[in-house]
Amino acid sequence: MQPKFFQEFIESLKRFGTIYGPVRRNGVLKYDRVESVDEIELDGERPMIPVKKLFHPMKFNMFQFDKDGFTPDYSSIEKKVIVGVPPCEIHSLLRLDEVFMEQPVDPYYAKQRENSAIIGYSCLPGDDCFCKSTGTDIVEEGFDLFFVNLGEFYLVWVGSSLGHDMVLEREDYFDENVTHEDIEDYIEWRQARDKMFKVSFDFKSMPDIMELSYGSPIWDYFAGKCLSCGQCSMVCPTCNCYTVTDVLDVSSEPEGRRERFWDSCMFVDYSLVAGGHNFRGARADRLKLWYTHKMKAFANEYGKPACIGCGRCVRTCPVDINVLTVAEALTKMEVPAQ
Amino acid sequence: MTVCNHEDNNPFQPEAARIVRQHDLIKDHRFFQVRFVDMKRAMSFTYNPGQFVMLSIPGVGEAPFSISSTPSRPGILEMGIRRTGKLTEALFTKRDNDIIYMRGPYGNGFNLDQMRNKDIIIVAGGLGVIPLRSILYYVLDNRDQFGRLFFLYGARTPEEMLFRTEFFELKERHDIECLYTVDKATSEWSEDVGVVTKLFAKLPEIDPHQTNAVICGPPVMYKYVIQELLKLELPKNQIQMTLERRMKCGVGKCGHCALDHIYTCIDGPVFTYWDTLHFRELI
Amino acid sequence: MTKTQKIEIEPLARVEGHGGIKVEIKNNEIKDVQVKILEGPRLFETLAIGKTPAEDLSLVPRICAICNLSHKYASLRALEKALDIHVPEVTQTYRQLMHHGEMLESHSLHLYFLALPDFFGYDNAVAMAEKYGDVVMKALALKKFGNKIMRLMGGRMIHGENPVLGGFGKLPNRETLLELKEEALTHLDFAMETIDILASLEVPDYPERETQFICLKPPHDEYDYYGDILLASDGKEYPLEDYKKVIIERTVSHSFAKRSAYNERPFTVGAIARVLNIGDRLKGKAKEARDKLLNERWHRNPIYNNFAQAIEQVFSLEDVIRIVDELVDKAHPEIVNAARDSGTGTGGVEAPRGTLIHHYTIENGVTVDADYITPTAMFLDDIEAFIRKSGENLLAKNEMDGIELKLEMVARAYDPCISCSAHLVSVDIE
Amino acid sequence: MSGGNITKPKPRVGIYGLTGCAGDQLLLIHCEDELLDIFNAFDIRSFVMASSNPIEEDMDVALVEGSVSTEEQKKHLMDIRKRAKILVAIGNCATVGGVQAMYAQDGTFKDRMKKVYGDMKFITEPMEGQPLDAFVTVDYYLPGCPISAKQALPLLSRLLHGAPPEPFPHPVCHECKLQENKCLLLDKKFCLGPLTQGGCGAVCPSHGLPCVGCWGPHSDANFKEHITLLESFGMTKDEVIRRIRNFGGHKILAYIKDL
Repeated sequence: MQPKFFQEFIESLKRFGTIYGPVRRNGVLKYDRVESVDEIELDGERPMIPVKKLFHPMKFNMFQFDKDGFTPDYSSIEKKVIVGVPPCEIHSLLRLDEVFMEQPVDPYYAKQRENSAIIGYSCLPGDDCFCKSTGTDIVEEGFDLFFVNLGEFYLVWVGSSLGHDMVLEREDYFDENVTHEDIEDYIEWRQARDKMFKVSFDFKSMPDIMELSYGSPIWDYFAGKCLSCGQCSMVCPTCNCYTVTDVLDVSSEPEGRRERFWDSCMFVDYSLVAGGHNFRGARADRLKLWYTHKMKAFANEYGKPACIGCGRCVRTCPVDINVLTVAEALTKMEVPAQ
Repeated sequence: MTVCNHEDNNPFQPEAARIVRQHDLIKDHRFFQVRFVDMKRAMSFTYNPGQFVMLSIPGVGEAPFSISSTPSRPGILEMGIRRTGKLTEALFTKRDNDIIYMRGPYGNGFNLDQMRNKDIIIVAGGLGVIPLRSILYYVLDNRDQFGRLFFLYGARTPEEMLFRTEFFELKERHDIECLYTVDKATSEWSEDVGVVTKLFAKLPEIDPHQTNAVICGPPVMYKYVIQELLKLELPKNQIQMTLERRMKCGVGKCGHCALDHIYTCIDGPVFTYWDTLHFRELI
Repeated sequence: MTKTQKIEIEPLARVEGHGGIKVEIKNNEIKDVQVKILEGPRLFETLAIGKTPAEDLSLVPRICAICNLSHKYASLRALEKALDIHVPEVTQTYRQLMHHGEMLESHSLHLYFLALPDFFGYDNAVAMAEKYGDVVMKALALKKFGNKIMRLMGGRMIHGENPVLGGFGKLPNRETLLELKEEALTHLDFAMETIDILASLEVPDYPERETQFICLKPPHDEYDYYGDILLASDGKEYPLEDYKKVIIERTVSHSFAKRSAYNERPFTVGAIARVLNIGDRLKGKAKEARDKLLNERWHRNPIYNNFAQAIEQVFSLEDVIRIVDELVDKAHPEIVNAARDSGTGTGGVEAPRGTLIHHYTIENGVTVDADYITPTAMFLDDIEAFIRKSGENLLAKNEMDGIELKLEMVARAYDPCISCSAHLVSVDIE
Repeated sequence: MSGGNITKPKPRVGIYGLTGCAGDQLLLIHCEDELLDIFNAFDIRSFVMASSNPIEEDMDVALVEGSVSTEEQKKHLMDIRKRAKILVAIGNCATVGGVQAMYAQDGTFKDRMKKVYGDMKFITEPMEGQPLDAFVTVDYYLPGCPISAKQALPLLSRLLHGAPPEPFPHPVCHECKLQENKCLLLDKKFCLGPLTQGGCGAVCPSHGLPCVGCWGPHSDANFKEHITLLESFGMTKDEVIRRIRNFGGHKILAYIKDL
């Protein structure tokens, strides 16, 4: 497809749902409802909060309750077309599927998934990206359409029957004949892209290293630094933890809502049980859980690590605790130089 | 464009349940008999010993509670609840016929298949007897499916012994060996005095490979009870225990009870001793 | 035989903070009047010392919640003078918008919820809602509008950190500004309706006595709530920096708070002082409102402060509309940095209840001296004087029934905010 | 919902202010949308900031704002405690002592009193602002300077239904990230978010401004590391600690005593 058609094509997708994509709000790039198609920012930085927020919202009402009991509240579910999702984040959704779509299915997540179309978009690695190491730099499933920006033209992969319907919407914009030259352009682009990665590490050995360094003093070093601010969990595309609370209306009637919002295993009350026993009172134990989960546990369970190499923890942690520094410290068995 | 489908199966949906009867067990511990209001649901509701349910009070919240009754006596669900948090505080203000909300059952429950036709040692400490009461009656109700049954229960004082009358009545039966102990006795106490591990000396000879143990009690208890069971040479995977963790959803979504790659709420709360060696944070 | 009667109104309800009035009557004569402040000391001037100007700016709104933005604003004006910061006109206009939020919020709260129940004979506004539901609901909406502007410009309803040295952390976008204008237009009708309600009310004459009024003179020809010149009702003007020579503070033996005098006599500040001193500058509907309500008794009767607030509500709503028109197509100004790190500055704004002055001396980026004079500290002496007068008049006419409420009404008319009397001195009472 | 259809009597409430800016009481008055509901659902016996003729008897819930700053206030607080089944400390002054307690236990209070007031004799002995729990048992805390409606209303409605209120035991950063703000620490701004009790909705960082810590210290904060981080932005440790203490009152002392 010619780049000049891109915006018009996206505009035509409104028929399939509200358009969402990376747009700048108050100086920060966010996945948000798109007011006009030309405000979508592609080809640059990644939104700080990942696309998971459109499927596993930061905060929403699970139920409304009154004297007759609980009624599910699905008002947060909306038909969406999400534009500009990079490969790593498409992988992150597939990881979240493993948790939320497993029986019993989380109906809130499932309904968001069912009602959302994903228009993937190619990216070039930023300074902190290491998706090549996590095997999430390319994507073969999990999208309806995927645009690869080859400069002169977009190579468009169709990933679903819905994606096909979308193409049919503006059939004249697309050229079905992929020439040999096009393929060469694409391969060249892939090779150039592969060379752009600045950081990498060996993920394959991480489960073993994690297992063997359970008692390592490295954890105490990181625990000493960790601010327990929870930002790593909020920005991580595969963190799925949430908590639930009941909020009553100011009224004599027992009416209100059951709210669900993002939580983090970095917070002190995360493993606190009624009666006061805290299974993870120590900061080191909380950090260990997070990294074990990202680099080992998920792999044990689902065959792939929960880290998708997006580099958000690298960009976000104010005290440089992230997948790269922790993996390096555990691998070398030495703490990072100050 | 809001999409709403009423015909869904929402696993978080709390359903109305009636408190059929409730009474105090000991101070701050109360016994609840609960039944789903929807009779069809009440009658079809079944579970494994060792499983738990999530109880809700609208506006207060939701929390997990072990089931203390046996599925062999269907219709009514029993729970022993200690006043210890916000939800239990509110639960203790409820009276007979009040409505609460319930969903479940959750968790794996005890591995009954592994236990069938074998001898069983139940070891309970304090409040830990609540989930074990479920398997205790399950075995008694299906007596022909199991071998010998030993029930070891330790409480701090005779007053703090839960289900005391009931459990002393069990002593009359010949198909179960009941051994009770308290840390601190009163004058009328005729049973043992001391920690629960002391009771192991009273057990007859057992065949470790033909025996299963189930444990529940305060965190400190596990280590010492396991030592005793290992002395008896029970295989590590024939020692089952039920563990506590913070659970919010009960269905492996919210993450709070995560341990390594498992969720206590779906992979537990019953684990074998071997599991605890494997997943270091379990106990 | 001497007969001593004590009237104690404690606590003084429906004022912001804790106060009480004590009137001692002996032999049918008023012996003593004390407006007591039961608040404990907070020593704000000493808290400001040793801090950076930015920290002071975040501390001072905590002097008083209800005029927190006035404190922020006065502090900004003082600190920016000290640090030689000159904000562009657009920033100044945004500050005026912010201040209108506080005026609307504070005036509507006081007028409808604290003062009007007295006129209609209720304990509180919620009780009043049964009969005057429409007024209460519209008043709530107006107060909410004031709060909305405060939240928008201040960062939150109370103690927002958004106004910073040299500008604002975040400014509203075009749509939000236009929304404010729309909403201001809808409240204007109710603000004018209020003028008519007040015009029909009987204002009691028992407190009447001559007094003097002080307010700030705006630096332009319009009505406004800020300035660098103190303007007194005797026509004299003084540079704000000389405030210590004009407003003489003293501690007195029968009161909790420091007291102030001008020409060695008590004086009044607040909406009534502004409308009397600079009200001839009002235009549009606000002028209409002033023409309807103003009469020569205002000079002698502080209960008219409630009326003055009603006029200012109209002015503020109209000015919000003017400001939106002025700002809507202007680019957001940058934050201006300090040009120096030492200096002295005095800043003044008209808080809802009167002139508020902040003064700082900064050395090497750290505050070494701070002084605050709040409107409540300025007018407490005059409240006492008016209560004494009221007591004398009521006594003379032998109208002792419900005297507590009548005296309370006088104190309440000033809209005193006792926690903002930064200087809390308590004194021996025999 | 509960057994029978007995109409429960409305909970009797008293709302009191000790030493402070009255911002927490004012915030309740500012809940325009809920104010009438509050007055309908509760039996508000005493709220002198909003209503005349208080009834000072036994009550179900007392909300108390402000620090204890005079002997007389101490007596008043103890009287409130005696009459109230549940006592809630509302606002920074009541929960930690307020800004007036930023020099808590430094021994400068007498000198500072003298600086402002000279040699005055006081009818009631003044003291450095103390949080309520220095004198009485506090059942629940609503932190904030001032409190937020988002926390206050759920607390009130829970008390209304006899349900225990839930604290928000997370730092400001939690809500800050949920507002999709870029972390100000990455720009080396003096932000106290990680040290500060959350619940405010991260308003200041959402305006691009650093958290000043007005919700008081967060019990799980890593003070040592955060102070080191702030020092690395070019500030002395003393200066960092001075700023941390602005809103930390008495409660912050325990967290910084060994640093």
